[in-house]
Amino acid sequence: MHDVINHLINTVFGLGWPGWAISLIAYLLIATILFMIVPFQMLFLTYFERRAIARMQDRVGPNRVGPEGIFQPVADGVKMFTKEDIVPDAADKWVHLIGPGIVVAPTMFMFAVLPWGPGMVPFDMNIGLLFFFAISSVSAVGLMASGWASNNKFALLGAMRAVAQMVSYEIPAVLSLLAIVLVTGSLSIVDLITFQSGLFISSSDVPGIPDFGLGWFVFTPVGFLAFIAFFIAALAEGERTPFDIPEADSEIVAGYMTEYSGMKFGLFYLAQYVLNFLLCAITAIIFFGGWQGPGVGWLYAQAITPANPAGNGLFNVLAGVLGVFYFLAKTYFFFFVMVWVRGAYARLRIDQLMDFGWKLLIPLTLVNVVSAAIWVGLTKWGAADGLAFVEGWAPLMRWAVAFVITLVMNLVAYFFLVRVYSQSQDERARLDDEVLERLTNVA
Amino acid sequence: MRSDRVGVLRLPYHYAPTTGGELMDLLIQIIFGLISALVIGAAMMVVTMRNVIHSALWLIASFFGVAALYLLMEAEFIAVVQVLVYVGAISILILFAIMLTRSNEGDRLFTTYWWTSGLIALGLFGAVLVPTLAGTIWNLPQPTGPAGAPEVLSGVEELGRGFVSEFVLHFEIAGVLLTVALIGAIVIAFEERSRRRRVLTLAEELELRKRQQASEHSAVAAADSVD
Amino acid sequence: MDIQRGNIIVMDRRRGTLRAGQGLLQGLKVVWDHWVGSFRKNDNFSQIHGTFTIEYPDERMKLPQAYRNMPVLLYDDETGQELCTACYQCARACPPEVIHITQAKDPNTGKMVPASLEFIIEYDACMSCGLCAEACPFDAIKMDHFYELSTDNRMGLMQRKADLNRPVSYYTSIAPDLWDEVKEGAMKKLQGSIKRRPDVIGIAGHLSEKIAARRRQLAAEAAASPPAPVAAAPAAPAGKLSPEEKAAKLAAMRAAKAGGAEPAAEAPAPAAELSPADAKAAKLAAIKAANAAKKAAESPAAEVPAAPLDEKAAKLAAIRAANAAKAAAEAPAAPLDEKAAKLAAIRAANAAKKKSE
Amino acid sequence: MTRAIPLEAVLVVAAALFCIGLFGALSRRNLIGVLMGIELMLNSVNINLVAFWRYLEPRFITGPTFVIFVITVAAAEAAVGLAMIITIYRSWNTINADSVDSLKG
Repeated sequence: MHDVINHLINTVFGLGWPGWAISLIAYLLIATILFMIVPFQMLFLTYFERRAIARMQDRVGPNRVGPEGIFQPVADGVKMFTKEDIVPDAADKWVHLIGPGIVVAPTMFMFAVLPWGPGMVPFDMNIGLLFFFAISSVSAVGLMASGWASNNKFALLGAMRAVAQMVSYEIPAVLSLLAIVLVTGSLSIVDLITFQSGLFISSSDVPGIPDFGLGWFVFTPVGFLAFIAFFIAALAEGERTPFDIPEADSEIVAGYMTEYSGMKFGLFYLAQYVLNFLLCAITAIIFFGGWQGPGVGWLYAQAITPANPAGNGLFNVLAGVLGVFYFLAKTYFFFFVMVWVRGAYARLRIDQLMDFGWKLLIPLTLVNVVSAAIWVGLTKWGAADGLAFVEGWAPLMRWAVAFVITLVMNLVAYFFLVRVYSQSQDERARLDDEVLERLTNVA
Repeated sequence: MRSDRVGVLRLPYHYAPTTGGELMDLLIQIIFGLISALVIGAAMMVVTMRNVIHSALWLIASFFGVAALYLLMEAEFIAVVQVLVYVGAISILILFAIMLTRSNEGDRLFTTYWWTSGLIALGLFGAVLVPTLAGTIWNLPQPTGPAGAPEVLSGVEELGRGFVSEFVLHFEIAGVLLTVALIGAIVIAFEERSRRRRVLTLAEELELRKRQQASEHSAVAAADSVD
Repeated sequence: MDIQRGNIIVMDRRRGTLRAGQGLLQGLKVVWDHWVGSFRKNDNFSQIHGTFTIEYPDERMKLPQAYRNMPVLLYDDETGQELCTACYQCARACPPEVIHITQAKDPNTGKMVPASLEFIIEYDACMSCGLCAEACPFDAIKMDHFYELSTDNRMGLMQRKADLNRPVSYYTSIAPDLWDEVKEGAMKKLQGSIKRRPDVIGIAGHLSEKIAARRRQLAAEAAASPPAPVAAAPAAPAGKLSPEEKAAKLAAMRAAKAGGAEPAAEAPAPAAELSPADAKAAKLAAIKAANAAKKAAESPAAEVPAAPLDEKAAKLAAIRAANAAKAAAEAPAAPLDEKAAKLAAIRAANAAKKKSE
Repeated sequence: MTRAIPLEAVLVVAAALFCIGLFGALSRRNLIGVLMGIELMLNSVNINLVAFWRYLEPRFITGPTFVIFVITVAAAEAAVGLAMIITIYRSWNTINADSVDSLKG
């Protein structure tokens, strides 16, 4: 993106601009585009979710405002804008004010490293993935601040729940990404995507695989387990049902949003949906190849790139359009899955949530990291790294052996851990019964 | 693992300004001044705010300022780790601890001899640190090569390599330390489950009340039979 | 698992067997089925899948006949006579006491007549219990299906008689079966009360004025000009009012009803300008009535061997028909009586027809 | 960066942060306030380490590595320290540093 704008400025205004000025203009332009896209995404997502969940509940959903109700979110936005902004008397005014801002800002930052299509990344940071998750953890501070500042027990409870949940589920999320990072050898999100070319087998693992843009991580045992764990963690991070404990309407009104109204409430709403979009997008990018898909790689090979300056500009556009289409299709599919999960499952209890995260997901992802290490060793290492016996194998053979071994490892780990986990749940229920027994017998 | 097939111009990890003029330097100085003011001011607020929550929030602001300083010093990885660990974990931990403990600090914010520690801190800063820092001659390396060429900085890859080769022992010790801290924190703060005060559900309360009534009944019946 | 509506399903947790998340997948499948199924409308409520939503302002639910919302009053389509006799049964039955009735008085004699002068129901306090409709011995008060009653006026829900009056045909359109059950008795009772109602008392308000005006006009014309059409119809059956006369009256009524705006235009020569179609229709009706009476008189003999069980009914019908015919033959003076005779004849014919079926 | 801002400036900022942290750690009554002061001090140390790495030895990873270790230690310290504070709160029902004095005699 940056290079395209650089090129543009040079051709339009002539060469000789200082580098920092070009950077400044480029980033301002990109930021403006992003800030225009993001609220639009949020509006569409709310509409999408309401329609989809309505279908799952045998209803129709909003369909009155505009054709098929497509302008419903606009009407909601107008309502949100015109509502009175109420600040409770007992609230801590300043903290109450900055809370929503701290929640929204990180979600906007996260767009900085999100690639939309081939060559379309605002800023290709070489630690993009780490940046993404570091920034996402900041919004927990905003939740805590707004929950505490509201001076409302529901808000505080909701904030505590939200933060506990976010902090707990960050660990499985990051651990499952760690497995992928081990396989890729890079923290850059763009590298992660380019790695996933191929056809069911990544062409980076086995050279010579035809590139249909389908060498996604989810087709490997390591990637699949990581995907499941990551998606569950993403549900918890995005406060989606069944992990919507922080804003459980039936228990604590609206959680940390209880004392917010008007546009501040709207900001929370915005942050939530944008975060959901980002989590879906990052799931699509890391495990499903992002903009990778049949045709994009070929198109982009003909385009003007730093590696191929003699390309055709038309192919840039074509590759971009197709790539963005694939990317958004995958992202919206995952958002649909989120809605689907919301339609299917009931809310967890907070202790169930914590148990699930700490006792099942974290061990599982830890085993997955070991699997990933084995995968890397079998597919990439050689005699120089102390694995002389794999030296003579064909790449496909190495891939197959790695596949089988990691599959067996992950399956065994999964069944064993699920068994242990359910036993611990039973044990826990027994202990609860014991407590009750003692309490009732004391009387 | 970077393939050149999908080529994206990647900005170098440390992109030094190619035409670094006076203007750029001025800009950097202004930014540094603002960040320093944020860090110091937020830190001042941390130690002087009466409300612990406000202190914690200012602490977070200070952490952010420090992360920005790291960015300014082209240590991106450290900056991100700073945000991840300090802002995302430690400050949250602190906030949690504040929420779990109802602080009744009373009228006094500081301990009785707070002015002593104030003097110590001021003395350390004014009489020891600043003259030392200003008076020392630092062996700053002379810029080599053509002007404006990016200096070679160690990045995240070198850091990773260092962890598994040169500093492997330190790395493992740090891992052990973290594990020990994890277990230690759990052991210290753990309350046995069966000993914990537990809120009864409605059904359980009903059961409890029923049993109480039953026992009262039997007691009354026993008294009656004695009579 | 086969899920059927109305069945209670006990899920077996299956402790001890492999528990690896199959239940979660099963739950997802259920929701998926609903999602897929929701793209068609669920018009049959015995189905599990499909959209149940009825998009209300655009489409409305078909209400069952016995649905009840608010009470309304009925009046006869043909004569405009209200079925209500102001017996106060409904007012007594009403739990929230929102029905207020004033009985009408004969202006000449000062006696009470079986009709209401004013009938008020406070819809805002009405609780739609339907006890008034249950209590009404004349089937004059019935529960309506209309439910969009909101108003911006505080007194907007106090319904007077003019607001409450509905023709019988309206009620048959919303609850045909229910009306069929009570139709006969109601109409019979109505005839009884019509006899005791002088002038236009008891005729639905929006019609009564017009009918009264037309009657006055007709009377004035009758006094002014000789009944010319009588001569033009020599084939009138003996003992019955000449069909021309009847037709004239009917046409007048119809004209008053339909062309209320221009009664004066038609008034000068009602007899002469009488449309031939109307005259014919009137004649036809008279002939039909006569035929029916005849048939009814003949029917007992014909039907006895065929259906001995229905003998009694047939006989009754025959007697009724004969009575009706007699009544018709007794040269009725009042136009109302004549109408009743015709009605009775029609009814007899219907009864006979039903009998023969 | 290295040309625009002298090393001393960064070090002075770090020193100021350290002194403020020290003052907070020594004088706050609230135990959590003490902990926050310690965190500030650790941060100033990190700034120093990064600054020395950046200005003196940018080719070697010793500085960032040490920063990572310090952050690790800080995280461990925060976890254990806060666990201790919660335990103290459970037994004394206060987290004021000068109220927890049962060993004072």
